[in-house]
Amino acid sequence: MALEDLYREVILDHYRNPRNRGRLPDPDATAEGMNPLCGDEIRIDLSFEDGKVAAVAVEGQGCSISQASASMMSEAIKGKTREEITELIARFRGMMSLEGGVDPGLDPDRPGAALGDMEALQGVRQYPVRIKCASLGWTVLQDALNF
Amino acid sequence: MALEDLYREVILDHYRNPRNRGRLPDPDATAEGMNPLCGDEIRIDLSFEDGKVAAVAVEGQGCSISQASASMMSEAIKGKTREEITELIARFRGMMSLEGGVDPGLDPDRPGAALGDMEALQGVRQYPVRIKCASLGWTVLQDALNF
Amino acid sequence: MNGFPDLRADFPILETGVHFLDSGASSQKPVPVLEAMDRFARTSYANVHRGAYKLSVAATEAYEAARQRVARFLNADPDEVIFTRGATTSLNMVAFGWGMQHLGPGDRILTTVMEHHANLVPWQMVARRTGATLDHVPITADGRFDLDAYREKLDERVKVVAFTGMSNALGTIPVTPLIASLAHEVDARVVVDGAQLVPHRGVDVKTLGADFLAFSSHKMLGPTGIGVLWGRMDALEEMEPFEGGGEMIADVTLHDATWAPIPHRFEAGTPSIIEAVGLHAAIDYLDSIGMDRIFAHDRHLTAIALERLADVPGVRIHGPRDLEDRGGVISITMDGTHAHDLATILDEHGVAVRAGHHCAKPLMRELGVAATARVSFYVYNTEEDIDALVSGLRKAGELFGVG
Amino acid sequence: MNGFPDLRADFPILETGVHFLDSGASSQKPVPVLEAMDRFARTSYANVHRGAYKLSVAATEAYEAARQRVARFLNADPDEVIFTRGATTSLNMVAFGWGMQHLGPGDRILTTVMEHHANLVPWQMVARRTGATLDHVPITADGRFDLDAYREKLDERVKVVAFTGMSNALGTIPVTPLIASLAHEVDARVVVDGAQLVPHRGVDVKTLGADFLAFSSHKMLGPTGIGVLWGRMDALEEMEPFEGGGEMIADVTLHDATWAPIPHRFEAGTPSIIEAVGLHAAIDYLDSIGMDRIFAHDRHLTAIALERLADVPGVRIHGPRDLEDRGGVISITMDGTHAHDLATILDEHGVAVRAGHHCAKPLMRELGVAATARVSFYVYNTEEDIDALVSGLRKAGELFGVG
Ligand SMILES: Cc1ncc(COP(=O)(O)O)c(C=O)c1O
Ligand SMILES: Cc1ncc(COP(=O)(O)O)c(C=O)c1O
Repeated sequence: MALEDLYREVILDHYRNPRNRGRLPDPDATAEGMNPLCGDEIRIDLSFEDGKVAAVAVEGQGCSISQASASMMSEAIKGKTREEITELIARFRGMMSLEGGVDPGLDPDRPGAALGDMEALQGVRQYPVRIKCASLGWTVLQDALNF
Repeated sequence: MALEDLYREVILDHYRNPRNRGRLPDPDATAEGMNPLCGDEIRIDLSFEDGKVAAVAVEGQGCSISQASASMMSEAIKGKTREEITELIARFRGMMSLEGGVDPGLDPDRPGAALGDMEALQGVRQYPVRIKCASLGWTVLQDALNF
Repeated sequence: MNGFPDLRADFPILETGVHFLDSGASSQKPVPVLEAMDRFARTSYANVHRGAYKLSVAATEAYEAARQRVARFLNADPDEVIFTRGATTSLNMVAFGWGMQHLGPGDRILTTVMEHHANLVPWQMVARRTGATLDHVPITADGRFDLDAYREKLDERVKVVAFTGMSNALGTIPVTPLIASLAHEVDARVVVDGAQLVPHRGVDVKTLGADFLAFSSHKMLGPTGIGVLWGRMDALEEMEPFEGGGEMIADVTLHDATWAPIPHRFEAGTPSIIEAVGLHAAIDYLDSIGMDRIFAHDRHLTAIALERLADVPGVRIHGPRDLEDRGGVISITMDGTHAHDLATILDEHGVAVRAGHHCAKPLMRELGVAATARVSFYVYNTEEDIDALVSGLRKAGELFGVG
Repeated sequence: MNGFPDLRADFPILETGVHFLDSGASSQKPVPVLEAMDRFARTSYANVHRGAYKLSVAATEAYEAARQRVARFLNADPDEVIFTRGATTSLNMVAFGWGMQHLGPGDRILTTVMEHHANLVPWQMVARRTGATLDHVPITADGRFDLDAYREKLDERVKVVAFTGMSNALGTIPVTPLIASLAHEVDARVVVDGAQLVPHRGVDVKTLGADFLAFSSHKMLGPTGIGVLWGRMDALEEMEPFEGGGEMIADVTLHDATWAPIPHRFEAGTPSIIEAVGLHAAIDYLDSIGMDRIFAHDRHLTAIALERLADVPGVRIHGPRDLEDRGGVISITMDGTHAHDLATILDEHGVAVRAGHHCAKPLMRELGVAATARVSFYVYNTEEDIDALVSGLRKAGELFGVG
């Protein structure tokens, strides 16, 4: 059933135990954003070393999808360069905009590849209103990169 | 046909040759009014002697019905007391509010009786929007009496 | 009693099997309402007040008949009924049209912490422009209008008291006549946001105590695009037009204009003509059921729902848990489960509820929640809708490991 | 060519035999528009933007699809399309929302003597409140926008130029791109009242030159209760919300609020949802005919009418007598016969025309008349309507002994 597809165990796990929770004392970049329609909020602090993400902290409140997505994202970007993160954002957006939720299989170039846990968010595509929830953290991340 | 019923010769005559046109130099009572929906205007000056209308003057502009009705009214009230005019106003209103335009015949107590020429305005009843035109002068007359 | 099962056939949307529990946001529309509008548009449509030809006369009569019908529904004078675009516009008309004229530095506007943004944001805007201050009556622990705090806050500087006739988030129904009479003792004007009250309980403006009352057609089985501002004539006379344009003037020169008599003064431009015909039909429909029966029906379902919801593990009810002075609106949260997740899960079970702040963000802060899921009843709901709701909530609890 | 006879069956009201020549006041609505609204209300209705359930998602999509359809019709960006209650509200939103922010003593507002009250009275109100002065571009002897006088009146103190895209009383179509570019040279904002222009000629906002454009659905085959304000994004960003309430906020606290992004910032409260679906269908209908063909059709009928009216004893035509830069609106008077009498007599002949000041009282004074009878054409009109008009006028002339 579709609901189990949306609320996969890994998502519920990230929702209940969000990773990298909190604030950084002296971040190199920070951004926050909210979805005015539902009130979900995310704030991200980043610090870089040698051009790579050395630390990330996330705060926020909202539904399981928005909070789990941000938590997974915080895991995925650790140790990545700005370029790699930009690439990741594009992959994530690609995954979310795929029509119909067709699983693109094992092609390593498929949009969802290399997103790790986050591929669990594919189920969101069947719930168009919730795509904004899944994307919130990523939009804020983009803002932080432009900081 | 209904149109000839509305635009009786006597109405057209009063429209083309309005009676008692103009202003009084020093009226005892005066009032003006307009129909905001169509812009028709009427102003009435009255002077009394021995409690009776000694002179009346009407100014205004608008459609044949509003102007003819005011002209006929100015004829009808000459020499009348306030009480008689109040009675006349009631008769006129009664005539206008009669449903369906049924001619009440020769009953001397019928609402239209004693209205003289003005009985020609009975045709207006078939044109509900035009009743306001026919009534404008009478509404202003009522205001003048309350002056 | 299980509602009005005979009526359900009048709402084709229910044939999809949806358990529609979001009438607080907007109600469905019965076929007689849709047919009245369609028939009017096919046979008698023209602009109103403007033409001397028969079609326009017929349209004007239909429009004015709708005004009379609203007046009869409210026990008001037809001249006191102003057609607007909706409750939001009605409230803005009062806030700006009355407030900008009668408020200044030192004056106070009193509203409550549980207002819909429509009865809060306009007053914030007017306070800022006039220099008046805005203050808020708190709610009690069980989500009711706090009368004691109100009495304390009320003084001679309060010029307007604006509050909801029934909270769209909690279901609370403040005692308007009492609140109004206290306000009138200090000569304040009373503005009641009737967006929820009027559709669900009906009102008699002769006993309500309000000076102004705002509501929307779309929440009372009528079409979108139209609402009402009722005002007592002496209150309306204190109001400046909110919009300028056609139909609302007596005369216009290049530099000046004078206003038409009330109510036309406040209806600039072509009104929502077809929608007025629809609202007329909606009120006929409501009255054919009877507002008392509608309120009793809402109450009956609310009683059952309150009882059954209390049994669902993790569910918390915000607002009154008893039936005193409340309507058929219930806000809930579930521990460890966000309201949007609840709404999605319920939707998968065919249950439509609203999740979010319900345009009452200050109230959400007051309650200490970011969002609630809101259940609201209307004439077409039945106990089966509650069954579906409860089983959906249990499923959500399982999924999120609650309880 | 005699119009689009195939379309007439889509307008049931025409079956009564009425010669409907008052589309300038409001147009009739074709069956596809009525059916689109009815179907939507029966199958997909819910409030928009608020729900996480499928019905609400479907309704939101339908509402936003209507916005996109309007944008495509205007060659605009969807975010620049604001749904309002009608042209009057759109113009008030600009006058108050933009004017109160950007006008002050010493500033000038330039409009024309031929404006509809909707584009005049709001500016009078704003001038009074801000201390700005209001001035009016005159018309030429044949009823056109007087470009020479305009150039003379235009100076650096002019902050806004507001004029009609097509006169509802004379049919005149000012050359908007030229007028706009002159206004932009002095950095004035350009507000075009498109209530008549958009339904009859269509516009491309990329070349029109306007900063704001207002129009109503009900004059373009759509329902009442909805209209549009289009604005260039940089112009919209200069505007304050005209109404406060739900849906238009980003965040609200007890004392403060921040605004949602444009266009939602300007759409407080529940919008005209069913009506948006109707407007969408109306634009589909117009585009399926083609705006060029519609304008050519109006023009064709106007040419015939101008010629035949000139032959009727006593008839005088106000406004341009040729086809240059004019639409299908003709104002007439008949010597010795008041316009209301004309309208009544025509009505008896089955011809619906409007008589009065057409919400343009200053223009009537300019023309030296109290009222005119106005003939206006749209897609469903044919030469037979003109036949009936002319024979009705001749009958009126006989009755009143004209000529
Ligand atoms: C030129 C013009 N402007 C504005 C309006 C006002 O439009 P509405 O009454 O639909 O608000 C009209 C229609 O009456 C018009 O013809
Ligand atoms: C209590 C209350 N006030 C005002 C409103 C605003 O009504 P509308 O959106 O129809 O203008 C609503 C509905 O959302 C409401 O529930």
